[in-house]
Parts: sequence; structure tokens; C-alpha cells
Amino acid sequence: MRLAFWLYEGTALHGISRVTNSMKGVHTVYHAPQGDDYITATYTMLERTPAFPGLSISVVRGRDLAQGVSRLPSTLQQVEHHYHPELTVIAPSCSTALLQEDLHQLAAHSGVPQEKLLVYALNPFRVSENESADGLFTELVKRYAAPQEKTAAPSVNLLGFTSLGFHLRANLTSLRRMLQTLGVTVNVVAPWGAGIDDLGKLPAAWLNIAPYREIGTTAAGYLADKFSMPAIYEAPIGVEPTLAWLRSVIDQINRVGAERGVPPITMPKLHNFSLDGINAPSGVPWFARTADMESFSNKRAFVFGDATHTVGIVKFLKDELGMKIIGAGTYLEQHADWVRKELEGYLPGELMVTDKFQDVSKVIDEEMPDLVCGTQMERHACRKLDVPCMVICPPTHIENHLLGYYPFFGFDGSDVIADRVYLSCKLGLEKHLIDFFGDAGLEYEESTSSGEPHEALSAVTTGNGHAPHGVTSESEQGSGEGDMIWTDDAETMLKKVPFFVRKKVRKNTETFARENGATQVSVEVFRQAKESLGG
Amino acid sequence: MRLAFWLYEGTALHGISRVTNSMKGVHTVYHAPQGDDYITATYTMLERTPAFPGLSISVVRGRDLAQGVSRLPSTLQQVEHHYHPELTVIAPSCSTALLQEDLHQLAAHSGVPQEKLLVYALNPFRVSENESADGLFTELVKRYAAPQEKTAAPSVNLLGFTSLGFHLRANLTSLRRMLQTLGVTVNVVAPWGAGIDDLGKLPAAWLNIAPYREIGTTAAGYLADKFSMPAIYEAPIGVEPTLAWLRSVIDQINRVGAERGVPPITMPKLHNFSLDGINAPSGVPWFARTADMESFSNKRAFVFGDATHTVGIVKFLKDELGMKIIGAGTYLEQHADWVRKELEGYLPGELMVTDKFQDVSKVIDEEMPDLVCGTQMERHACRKLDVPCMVICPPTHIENHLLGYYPFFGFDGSDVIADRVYLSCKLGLEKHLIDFFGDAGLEYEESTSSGEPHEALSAVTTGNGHAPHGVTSESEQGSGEGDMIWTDDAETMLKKVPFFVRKKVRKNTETFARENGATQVSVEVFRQAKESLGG
Amino acid sequence: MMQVPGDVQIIKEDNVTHSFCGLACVGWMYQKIKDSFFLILGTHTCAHFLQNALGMMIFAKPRFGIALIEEGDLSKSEPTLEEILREIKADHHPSVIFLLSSCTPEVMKVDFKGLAHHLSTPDVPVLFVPASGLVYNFTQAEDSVLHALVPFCPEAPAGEKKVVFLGSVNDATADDLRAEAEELGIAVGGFLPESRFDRMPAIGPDTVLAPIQPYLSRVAVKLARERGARVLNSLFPFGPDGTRAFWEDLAREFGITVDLRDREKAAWEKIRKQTDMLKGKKVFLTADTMLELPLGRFLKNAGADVVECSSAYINKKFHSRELEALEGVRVVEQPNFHRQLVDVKRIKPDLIVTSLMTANPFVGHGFVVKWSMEFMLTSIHSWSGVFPLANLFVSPLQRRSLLPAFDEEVWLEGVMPSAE
Amino acid sequence: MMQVPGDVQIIKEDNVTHSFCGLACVGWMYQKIKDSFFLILGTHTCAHFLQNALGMMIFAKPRFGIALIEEGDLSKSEPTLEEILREIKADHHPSVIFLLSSCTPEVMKVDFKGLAHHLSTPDVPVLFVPASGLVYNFTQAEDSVLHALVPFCPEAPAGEKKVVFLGSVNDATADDLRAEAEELGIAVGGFLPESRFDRMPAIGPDTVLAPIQPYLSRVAVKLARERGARVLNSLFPFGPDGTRAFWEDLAREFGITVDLRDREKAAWEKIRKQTDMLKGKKVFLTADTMLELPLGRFLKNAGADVVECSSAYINKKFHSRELEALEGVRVVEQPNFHRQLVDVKRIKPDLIVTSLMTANPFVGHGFVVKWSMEFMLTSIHSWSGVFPLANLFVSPLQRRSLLPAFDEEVWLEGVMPSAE
Repeated sequence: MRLAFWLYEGTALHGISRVTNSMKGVHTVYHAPQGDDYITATYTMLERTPAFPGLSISVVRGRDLAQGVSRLPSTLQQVEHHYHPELTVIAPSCSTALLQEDLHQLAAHSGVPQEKLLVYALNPFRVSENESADGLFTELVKRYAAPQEKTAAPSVNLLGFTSLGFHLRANLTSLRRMLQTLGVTVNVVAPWGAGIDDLGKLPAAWLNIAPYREIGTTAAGYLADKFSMPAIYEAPIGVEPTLAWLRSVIDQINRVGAERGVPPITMPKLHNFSLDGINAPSGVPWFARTADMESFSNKRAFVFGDATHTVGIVKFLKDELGMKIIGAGTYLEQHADWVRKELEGYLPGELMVTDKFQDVSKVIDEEMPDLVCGTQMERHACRKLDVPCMVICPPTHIENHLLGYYPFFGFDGSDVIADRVYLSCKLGLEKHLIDFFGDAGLEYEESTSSGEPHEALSAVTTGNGHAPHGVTSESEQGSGEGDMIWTDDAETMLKKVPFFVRKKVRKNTETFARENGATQVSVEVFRQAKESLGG
Repeated sequence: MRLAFWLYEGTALHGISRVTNSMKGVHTVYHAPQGDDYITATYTMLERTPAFPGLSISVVRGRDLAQGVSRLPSTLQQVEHHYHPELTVIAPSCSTALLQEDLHQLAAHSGVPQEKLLVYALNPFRVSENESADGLFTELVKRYAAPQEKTAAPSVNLLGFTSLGFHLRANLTSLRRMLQTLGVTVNVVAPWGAGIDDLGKLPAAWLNIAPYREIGTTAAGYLADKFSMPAIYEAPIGVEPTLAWLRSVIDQINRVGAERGVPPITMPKLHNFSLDGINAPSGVPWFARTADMESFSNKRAFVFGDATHTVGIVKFLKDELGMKIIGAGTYLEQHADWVRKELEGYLPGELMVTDKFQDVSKVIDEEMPDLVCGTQMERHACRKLDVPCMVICPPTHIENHLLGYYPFFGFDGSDVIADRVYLSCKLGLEKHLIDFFGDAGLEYEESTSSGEPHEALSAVTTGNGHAPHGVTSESEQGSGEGDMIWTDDAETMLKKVPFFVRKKVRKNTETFARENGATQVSVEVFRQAKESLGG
Repeated sequence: MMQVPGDVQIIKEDNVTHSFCGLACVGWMYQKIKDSFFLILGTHTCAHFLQNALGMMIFAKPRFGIALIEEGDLSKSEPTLEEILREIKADHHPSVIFLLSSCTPEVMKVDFKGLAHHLSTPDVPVLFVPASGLVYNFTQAEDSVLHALVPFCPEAPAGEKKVVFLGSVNDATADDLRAEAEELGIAVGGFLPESRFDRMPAIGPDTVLAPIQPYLSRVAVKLARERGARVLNSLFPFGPDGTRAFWEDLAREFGITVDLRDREKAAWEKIRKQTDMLKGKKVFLTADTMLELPLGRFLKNAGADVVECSSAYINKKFHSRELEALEGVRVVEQPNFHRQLVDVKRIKPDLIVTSLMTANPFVGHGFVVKWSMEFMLTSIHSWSGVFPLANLFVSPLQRRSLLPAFDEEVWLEGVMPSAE
Repeated sequence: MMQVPGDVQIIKEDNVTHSFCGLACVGWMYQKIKDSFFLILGTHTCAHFLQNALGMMIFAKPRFGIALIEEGDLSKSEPTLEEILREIKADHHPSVIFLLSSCTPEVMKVDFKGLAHHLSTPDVPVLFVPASGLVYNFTQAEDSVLHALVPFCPEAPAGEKKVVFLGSVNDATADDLRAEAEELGIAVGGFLPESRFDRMPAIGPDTVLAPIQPYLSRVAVKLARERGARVLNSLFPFGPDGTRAFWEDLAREFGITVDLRDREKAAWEKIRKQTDMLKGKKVFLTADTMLELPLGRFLKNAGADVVECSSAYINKKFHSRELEALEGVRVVEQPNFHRQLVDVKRIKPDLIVTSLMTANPFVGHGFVVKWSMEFMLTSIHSWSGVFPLANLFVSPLQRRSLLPAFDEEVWLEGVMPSAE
């Protein structure tokens, strides 16, 4: 037992409904206490579904338990009567799972034809959102995918696109556009937008594309085994990975094509991939070389998230923006080995693997990175510390479910990610200005006009309208090792250091002092440390 | 003479170089004191030009003036020698304009062929950036546009797209994509990317599109007069205006087509305009109807900017998002009449016309709108007041010059604008939460953990990671009429009102008190006011 | 169908769905009682629910948390929360910890009462709050919280005739109610709950309990039984009609006769623009917050045609006056959502008041909606609440009339797979 | 070509372009002197320049502003600034107002001295600062500001032998320099400028002026002439070489002999990784900040091949030691940018130190660049500045080596019309 405030992954039930809510003609019935259908709100509010999600709850009340009554058969009948789904997935919740009811039998009592029902009874204490979604999707693929002829023209399936996925629709659009430019047809997207019949048609494609490590890879693996379908598992995050991904698609398609005597496809001119078809497909390579991006060389980034995005973003920051990676981690233990392997050579230390957001928050607090790429949790942890943060994967907030085209995949996605890094970080020259004048240049303002100092600081440091908080004065204190005393004038000197690096400077100075046998930080020690540590 | 801190429009020289920096093979020579080429930095830094902008300064030093020497002929020779431009525009700066030199004669002395030179000597004390750019562009069109056959297929020119234009590249891409979907060719884009020969080809198009009121309309007018070319002047900002714009393009093209015996084009299915070609082309109409957008009905917006965007955004907010417009204004006096006409029926009062940002800032301070759409200046004014603000037009910051596709035009642009409104404003339910608990629910946090209250507030109110400042406590005071005293307990009650509406409530209450003959605000008066004014 | 006094018929169906469980009360209760901590003994599901329902308020260290039951805990006899309580106390220094039950430990038959007792210290009592979705809906768990607070309300001596308002409202609303009562000559004993644990009101045999939220029947009954307090039986103070009845009836309890007809009339007058718009409009209230009965009654008196007023739980006695006032209106307890959906499509109401879960899909079907949750988070009590209350109903109607025509064939294409 | 002592040849060309005018000094001077206001009598152009150059610092009410000459003002005999000064004083309460000239009023032959005198009050002096682009480059106007401050430096009595550091640096750097001097036994009289107007240092016949910025020759000459102060003739304290010479020479002025060879050696050692990377690298400094001479000298001593060291203004006397140290390096004053461009393409330097205006186009031509402005905004003085100084040169080289190959045919397509 542990005290939890916020969690990274949702429940098994959430994983199930993410898959079924993605699909047409599929319904989920939760066998659960009242309120467990709260998850409906995430679809109707974040995705703004204009239809009722195919989710119904078969309420279990205390009274029912006492009386040994189950409403499940009746709920199934009602669902059948009102919505006529092609398939209904039945799932227990964590509390009803403990009751060890025979859901199959209860389902059978509903009178609904058994081939239209699927009991998916995972152990909700062991399995979480992603594993559950991946598992159910694989189940469905196994159940419906049918042997058949390949399409005449080159085609692919896009697997793993799932309701509430991160920037899902934009990513899908980005892939669709690239495939269209290649002249490759999309056979089926699943589960997003797929019906039962679409699952049936999966084996008609030449190639499976399953870019999300979390959901879809298992199904792609099954299709590879069962139908000998090749698959591409890489996520095209960043310009170079996108180029590699395109080459890989071409290569795989041409292998199938060669067997079938279809002429090979070739890589088009890269400007064909741009939105207007006439310009460089991404601004990132040039942007990364421009003068103000040079300051990014020294920016220290920390990345924490799911598997797919942690890997993709670490590589992007280091390989394409030239930033320093000071650490990375994932909350998905089941994918930790894969992440470790992918990031070999990228990390200065061990991959962090934890689902406790307090621990991640602590690392950020200690390291004070120049940029954190994380989830909604990290963003909140960072805001408190005035550390720039951008959200790169779930759990997200409604602001990650917008209308515009902000993909993370493909060339277009590289532009979006680079923009967010740029807007999140303190800019080059502006940071210099603060470094140089510290708070000092702004204190005068503070004493004469209310609100101004914030104003000034924010304009100078972030340049992007997101004001940093002037609230670090306390939090920067007392988080050192605690056993090192600073003389008053050393404290005064420390105050001349810009507030957003003060904590880091304090820590480094104390380490320096300790290593040099000093018992307190005097002005002299501070100055020596400064000289030794490079200002 | 007046004290100016920041200006909305740039100089005449800036307007000139925006046009020439847009073009190929055109150079500008500034006849100006050292430093007047500072404007180069805006191109090389904001637009990250990978080539040297075609701008050279012919430096005028004090010594030269004393000696009656001019370096202009030599500079022109150097420019000719090093860069071989097809055309060099020669312009004085504000200080050299006073010297009343004969630039034509100086230019003639350079030995550079006169047909390759254009002296563009505006009065820089009278003419500013936009008028200067529009004027120069018209000059160039007059000089080079040549009578010729129309293109065989339907075609348009896109006029007024100019270096440093607001979200220029994305807007251009958005229009290109829509025209492509219509099956209409782009004949010439100008000045952006055009060479002298492209200007020559302008009359070959069937139709001119000049969506920016500020730059390009005069040239389109000239082409209409001289070559009988029809023109569309509307900016497709918002879904309905985009639909109208498309219909207008179709209509105009078909009129020309009818004369030429070319079969008419028709409106395609609207999903063809979406980025993936299969979905609704914009999410705005649905988004505007969803439940959390309902709270936007009561949001009070103030819009200030150039002519094009002020008109477009006011209409968008009111017509498509259903917000309340409490006022609008423009810094472009020369277009004020047009703005007034366009916004007839949209504004509760007079259009504000000023180029003094302090005055605009004062209005914002008094009105405390729920959203301000303005320039970089307004954003800074707003930050101080914790008023949400989004930038809708120049003057901009480097963050308005990003890599990704964030147009303001077309269906895609509607999505982008709506997203920005959404992210800028305090969200629906979250605002309710603050309204309900005020600061009160968070004070406890404040007293126990540093940084937390900010955290809490920001998470609740903005939901978009841009924390509001807790710095309004002073600024909200003393900006009432000043002659109304509040009793201590009335002040205490006022503190229970959420901080971000406190100022407004204070003002309304004082007005109520005055109207009801009260000389001070007691608890009783406050309560009466609350009841009367609707809580 | 059951009969209630005044011949109002309540249709009782099988379930309320598309609404939250009792744990949701944490969202406002932790903000109301400022020195509290709310600890839920629950599972990943409870945590995920709070994360999503209160996601807008993710703090680094919120004043509520989950003692997370993991797989290994299932085989243990009783949960050991000592370590977790230490952590909470060290970080938050609460004056009181509310220990909320949830479904899984209830299925596991955890002895919550014993647990709470065992964890309590003289400094920091731990109070058991039954809140699980097996029994409690949404707002109902506030009833449990107040129930748990009863022992911490001092005994008011006999003869101390004061009103104690029952239900959590924000400080501004509390001030309003207090001032209004005092103006009418009614002595105010306080609010249950007050905003600090150590300031709960004294309650005794001469206390008049004035419920200001309609979901607190259990604690009212308990206080009547244990302390001999008298429970006001009136309308709830929402809208000009309810507010007038509430104050007149409350005053009567104190032997004061007041006639608030003019005030009611003035209040109606003030919202005439709104009531003009509501007149004849068909309004459908699905069940969510349990504010539905008084809201429906206000709508009816405002001239609207309330085509269905559903609620998760209706107490014939506690709600008797509201039910009487709703005569002629179709009132449903524990409504079946599938049936409601059919009825809505048939009746085509002009406005649907409904939950966060169902609002957008109703809009997608062409209806105008209002989030029921908003009535929880707006000050709609008493006279100063009249205007905001009326506006909540009217603003979606106004808004819709301003937006351009909507071709769902075009604008919903591809928005969601399920929408096709 | 002109000869300077030590046989260094300076090539003098026709112009510096692609750099800022003197008004730019407002950017750091207003931050340095914290109770000041900088008022520029100028035009739309001056305002637009500041807006763009200092755009990153747009405040609602900055401590600098433009008295804007509009068309109507051109015909007036003298500008009337009374109203504007009232506004400034009311809003900012400055202790001093610097009145900066600009090109247009200079062409108009405004009597700035008379104007400043006329506007001065005993409380708030108004000091004329010539800064126009007709005469002054970029950093040079700091010289004018310090010039204007001279009357506000008290007379130091004869016999008071102290050093006054000449040049604005941030507080942390000032602390470092002061501590270093004191450690060497040198009495410190202060800095010109200090960070408050009323704390300017005393300067007299026994003051040693130690210039710490290389663009302040005029004020040094003035103080030598008017106060009889002695001006240190040494290297500027940048890099291990310059810092050692600076302190040794300064100590010598105070009759103190110190040998800082070991310290210099240790400093070089500390940046060995950096100098290893710089060794043999061709570095081209276009003219911008007037820091070029000492920077070039450090680069040369660090082993780089300085292929051109250009500067807007070179003072043979004030810069004599730096020029000597640059022997063998091509030094250009007022370089012609067109010629530089040709040379750069021919020489293909490994690194170009250049202005904000030209950096990205140089990158677009395949070069590695460093913004010259960054050297203004980094603490590169004395010993603690050695590491940051070396890093500024090395980081763009390192960065470039990490980025993937770049196909300009692909990635520059359509970036700008002019790039095609």
C-alpha cells in the first residue's frame, strides 16, 4: 500500500474502453459500481465526442450484492435493444473482479447471441491501461482477421491508433499525407475508426505500421506470425527518423512488390512532403543550425514519459537539436528494457523506471534541468520550480486535445516539437541578459511599480509570454544538503546570481566546498567555486 | 512631440525593405547614418534568412556632411559589382531626408544604368511601414506589369504577401492548398518570392487575391483599372468567411471562364479541404457548440491591431465563437474608416483609433476583458493585469515566426485561432471553480507550502500552463474613481471575490453606490450591489 | 410508482448511470474545510477517477490522496495505513483526516470504523466517511462527511435558539445567508460545515437546522435524533420562489412573521428577460447532482415546461415540499439512461441539464445543454443567487441563437469514429 | 595603412555596416544605473530600432523612452521637452536623466547642451549624451554616458591612491574585480559607473583608472586631462593572458610586484580542452562590439589562427598594448562588409564572430558563427571569466560537430525567397 496522488497510467477498464471507443459498432459494458463509467467523461470532454461513446455500465449496488442479484443480463439486453452493436465487450471493474463472478455465464443468461459478446476479464490489479488496450486489440484482431488476397496496389495498415492517444488525429494525418506522397494506400486504420469488418480486412495490406510501442505492436506481431505480414515498428519522430521510416516503408513495400511483380516505388523529391508541396518538408535542420539555436548546445534536458515518446524525444533533442540529455525515464516498466536498448549511448546514467510521480519530481528538483519533456504531472512539478516543461505524452490535459494540426510524427511533427522546445526554453540572448544582470537590473522596477518585476522578468527570460514565477525564493532554500552554512555576504553574492540558476549554483558550490574541506561557504569559497566551476 | 516607449508600426524604410527582402534580385540601398540597417536583424533573426538580405547601407557620417561628401554613388557601384541586382531601390532615412539631397542625381553619378535604379524617397515623417510597403509594391507593379495573354487554365495572383507578415508562410500555404483543391493555379505570389519577371507576368492571371488591407490592395486596384483584372479583397479568417471566400473565388473565376469559354469550376465536397482529405475541414463549428465552449458566451473580448486582423478576429470571436465584443481598435488611422464600416453592428461603442500603446493599455486596465486579442504590446500590458491575451498581428515577437503550420487563414487557420482563444482564456469549469471558491480555497496552501498557491491557481484557472500572476493585489487598488471609501468589512468581503474579477467588481460596486447615493461602500451596499448586479 | 404527500408520483427506475460516485465530494469538501485531508482507501480506479474528475486541479501535493490498494494488499487481513498517515501529517499538518471508503475495500469487508478509530489520535482524529459507489452517488457523500463531523459539533444548550445552516457553500454565500438571517432577526449558530474543523457549530435541542443543499437527508435525521434539533421543512433557497419560502418558513420557526412577497416579485422582475426566454421551453433534467428537484421547481415556476426531472435519490420526507411544488411534473428516481435517450429524442426538449459525460453527445444530437455540475460551482443560493441561477439556464439558449447554422453532415465528419 | 607602435599595421576601410548605432548602449546602461532614465530625442527610426534591438524587454513602462520628433516638430526652433520630463519624473522618479542625441536632431542642429542645461534641476540633472549614428558606433556611446557622468564623480584628494575601474560590468563581475584587487593589496576607489547615480566614484590626481572595456578612450582621456588621473596602459582583463597582464600592470601602478605566471598557466590549463579545439582554427572577427581587439588577442594566444580582426574604431594609443599583442594579425578598422564577404568565402574560416544581422546568413553559407553580442552579455572578465570566454568560442564548433549532415538543396528550399 502506498500514498498516491496522481498516476501515470489509467486502469485496465480505461484501456478497454479506449479501444472500443475508437471503433464503430463495438460497445463495452462495465460490470461495476455506480460511478465507474466516469471514464466516459474523458471521451466526451477531451475528445468532444458528438455521439454517445459505446460504453454502458451495468451497475452493481451494495444491495444487489447482498441479495445476490446481477443486473448484467438485463443491461446486455438493453444495450442490444437500444444500440445493436456488432460486438459487446464485457469487463469487470476492480471491485467486481474480487467477487469472482462467472461473467461468461451471466452473459449467456442475457439471451444475446454469444458471438456478439466478448468477456474480457483481466486482473485489474495487475494490468493497466496500455497493456489492457494492447491486449484487447490483439484479441479482436485474432478473432476477426481473415485470410485473403492482398490488395493489388501497395497498401498498409496503421495499427495502434487509439482514442485519447497523444496528438492522435494529427499524427494519423501526418502519416496519411506521407503515405499518399509515396503512393501507398491505407488499407485499414485500427482500432481508430475501424469496424469489425475492417479488422477482417487487415491481412489484405502489404505491410503493417505500428509506431506505438504501447498499443498495436502485439497485434502486428500476431499478423506477422499468422499472415506473414511484414511490419514497421519505428515511430517517425524527428527528421532523420522520418527519413529512415520512409526508406523503410519503401523498402518493405518493394519487397512485397517484387514477389508480386509490381514495379517498385521510389523516394519522391523531399519537397513533395511539405504542406505546400514546394518547400523544404521541415524547418528543423536549418533551424537547428541558426545562431540563436547555438545556445541550445548547453541546455540540459530531462525526459520522462511513456516508451514511444521518451525514446523519440530523447533522440530528437540530442541528435537534431544538439541538446544535452541529463536523464530520462519511463513509467512503463513493461517497456523499460526496450527503452534502455533504444537509448543506449544517449543517457549519462541509468534509465529511471517508476510510476511514482513524486520521485520524478524529486529528480527534477535536484537537477533543475533547462528543459523537461514529460507528462502533465511533470509540467506541474516543473511549474513550481520554474523549470521549463513541455508535454510529450499522456497523461495529458484538455489542451493536448485541440483542433489544429500539431502532429508529433513526420516532418510536420518535427517542426511542431522543435517549436515547443523553443517556446518552452529560455531563449538564447534573453537568457544571456538575465545571466548578466541577474535580478539586479530589475529590482529597481520592483520597488517602484507593482507587477512590473514579473513583467520584466518574464519578457526577458522566456520571450514567449509564459511568465516564470517569482516564487522560487523560498523553495530554492533548504533543499541543499542542509549541513552547509553560508555566511551572510556569501548569501548576498548568491543573490546576484540569476534566480533560476541560483539553486543549482548553491548546490554546486556546497559540493565544491565539501570536496575542498570547507565547513561553510564564505565569499572566498564561493568565488573559488565560481572560478573553478566556470563562472 | 510626445514620449513614446513602443510603437505599433515600423518606419517607411522598414516598409521598403519588407518588400525588397521578399523579392528575388532586388536590392535596397539605405542612404542613412550608421546603424540604420538595424532592420536587417529582424529579417536574419526572425525569418532566419540563410542568405544575406538584399539590403546595403550607404553610410552617412557626420564628417561626410561637414565635408559635403556622399558615399552613395560608391555604394551603388559596390552593390552592382558584388550582387548584380536587377533593381536597386534607393531610400533616404529620416535624418538624411532632411538634407534634401538630390538622390536621383547622386544615383546617376554611380554609373549604374538608371533602369536598374529606383529612388523611392517618401517623407519618413509622414509615411510609415505599411503605407510605404504598399506604395513601393504598387510602384513596382506599375513599373513591370506588362499586357499579355491570360493563362489557359484558371489562375490567380496572391498579392500582398510580404516578408515579416503575420504567419505569412502558413497563410500562404493555407491559400495554396485551398486553391489547389479548387483546381485553380497560382500564377504569381508577390512580393514574397517574386522576381522582376514575375511582376511582369501578373496580368496573365484571371483574378487577383489581395487579402491584406495594409499591403497589396492598391496594387490590385491598379491592376483592376489598368488590366481589368477582378480582385478579391476579403481575408478568409474564420469558417464562414472562408466559405464565402471560396464561393467568391469560384464565382469570379467562372465569370472570367465564361468569357473565355472555359467550363466552370464547382465547389468540391468540403472534406476535400481538410489536411487528410477525408474529414471536416475545420473543427470550429462543432467546437463552438460543445458544452465547455458555452461558457464563452459570457466572455468579454477586446481586440486591437492592424486593419485586416482586427476586422477578421472581431467577426470570428462574435460570429463563430459566440463571444461578447466589448471594444476594438486599430493603430492604422489610414484604414480606420474601412475597419469602422466592416465592424458596423459589432461594436458597442466607437472604434478606438490610436498609435499610443499606453492608451490601449489604459482601456484594458479599465475594462479587464476576459480576452484581449492584440499585438505584442497588448500582451505585455495584459500580463501585468493578468488578463488573457493572444497576439493576432504585428508587431510580433520571434515566437510568431515558428516552423510549424499555424495559419490564420482558411479552415486550418480557424482551428488555430480557436485553439489560441481556448488556451488563452480561463476555461469554463475551472473558472467556475475559482469563482466559487475564490482565493479562499487556496489560502491554506499558501501558508503551508511555498510555491503551491501559484501552482494551484494556475492549474485551476488557465489550464494551459501559463500561470497567472498573483501580483494584482496592489494594482487592483486605487484604480477606482478614488473618491469612494470602503469599510473594512466590505473590503474583507471583496477579498472573497476571485482576484481576477475583483477589480471589476470593485468598480461596478462603486458605480452602483454612487448611483444610489451612497458615500461609502459598506457591507450592506456591497451586498445590495451584488444582488442588483447579479452576483 | 409511489405516492408522496400532495399526490406527486415518483417513477422509480433501475439505475442512475453517467454520473459520479460519492468520492467526487472530495473536490469541493477539501476546499471547504481548509485544515482537512481527505484520504481514500481505494484502488487505481479511484485514483484515476479523481485524476480525471479533478484533473484541472493537479497540484504537486494536493490535500487529498489515495491509499492505494495494490495486488499484494488483497491477501492481507487489514490495511496498514500508519506509514501513509505519517506521510500525510508530515506534509500537510491537517487538523482532521477523513478516511473515505470505496468499492473494493467494501467488497473486501474492511472494518473502516475500527480502522478509523485505530488511526485516530487526540490531535488528529481520523473520521470514517462511507462514500463508495456501491451505495453513494456524487453529492451524497457530503452527507457522509457531515455525518462524521457530528461528534465534533459542540452540544448547544437548551434554550439557545439559533439556526444552523446545513450544507457546504463558499464563504461569500455563507456571509450572505448569515447577513440575511440576522436582518430578519434570526440568530445564527453557524454552518455545518464551517471552513475549519475546530469551528463546527454548536447543535442542541433548540437548534433549527436549515438544509441549504438537497442531498443531506441522513445528517439531518441524525441530528434530529441525537441532538433533538428541529429540521426546517421548506423549499431550498434557490430562485425567488424557493428563497422566499425558505426565509419565511425559517423565520416562522423563530416566531417571526415576515412577508417577502414583494421581494420575491422584485426578484422575478429582475430576471424577467431570462424568464421570458424560458417560458414554455421544454427542459429535461437527467439525474446527476441531486440538485434536480429544486432546479426543476424553479424552472417550473419560471414558466418552463419541465418535461422530466430525474434525480439519483429522492427522500419523500426531506424533499416533500419540493415534490409538492413539482406537482404535474414527471419526476423519476434512479432513471434508466437508455430510456431517457429515447424520450429525449422523442420529446425534443429545448434544453437538457445533464452531466459532464453526456453533455457533448446530446449537443451532437442537436440539443442545447447545460452542465449540471455548473450549478454546484456557482453561487445560486438566496436572493443574490437568483440572477446567476437564471442566467445559467438562459445562456446556452442565447448562445445557440447567436451561432451560425450547423450542417452536421459537414462539420461532424470524422470528428469521432463513433459519430459516423 | 597606418603604422602603430610595435609595427602593427591597421588597414582602414570605408565603413562599418551591419552593426548598431550608439543608442544601443541604452540596453545595458539603463540596467546598470538603476536610478536613471534614458531619454532619446529622436524619430520613429530610433524608437523602432530600440523596439527591435531591445524587443525582448518590452515592459509596459521601461526606464528609457523616445521624445518623438514628429513632422510638425521639424519646423519648430527648439524641442520643448518639459511636458515629457514631467511625465518621466512622475512615473519613474529617476535620480538622473540622460538625454541622448540621435541623427535627426543633430542634422537639425539642436543645441543639446543648452537643452540639457535648461531642463536640469538641482534634484534631477539632465545630462547630454551624444550618441547618434552619424558619429557613434554601438558600444561607443557608453563612452559618452561616462563622459557625462564625470562632473558627478567627486574630486578625490591628492594622495588618495586608489584604482577606479572604468566600464560598466554587472554587479557580480564588479565584486570579483574588487575582491581580486584587494587581495593584491590595491585600494579600490570604485567603478565608473557604479550602479546608482549618487555613488559615482571619487577621482583625483592619484586615482589610477583601469579601463576594463575597450571602448572608453574618450572618458579616459578626459579624466586624465581634467583630474590628472593616471590611465593604466595594459591589456584588457580578458583571458588568462589579458587578465595576468592587467593585474600585474595594475599592481605595478601601486608599487606592488606580483607574479601571476602560475595563475595564468593554471587558467590556460583549465581551458585546455577548449584551446585544444581552437588550435589552428581560422577565426574571422567582423566588426561589431569593439571588443574585437582583446578577443582576437586571446584567440591568437590560445592558438587560433585569427584571419581577420576588424573593429569599428581603433585608438592607437588606448589600444596600443592589444595591437602589439596582435602582431601578425590582419587588423582592419571600419571594414567594408562587401569585401569581408568576398574574403570569408575565399578564406573559409572555421568560425566567424559576427553581429546579429549577419550571423544566420553566414550559417546559410555553410559557416560556423558566434554572435559578437554574446561577449557583451557574458561575464568574461578576469579569472572567473576565463572559462565562459573560452566556452563562447568553442560551443558553436562543438555543436556543429554533433548535428547531422545538412543538405542545403533540401533543407533551405523555400526558407526565404532570397535563399533560392
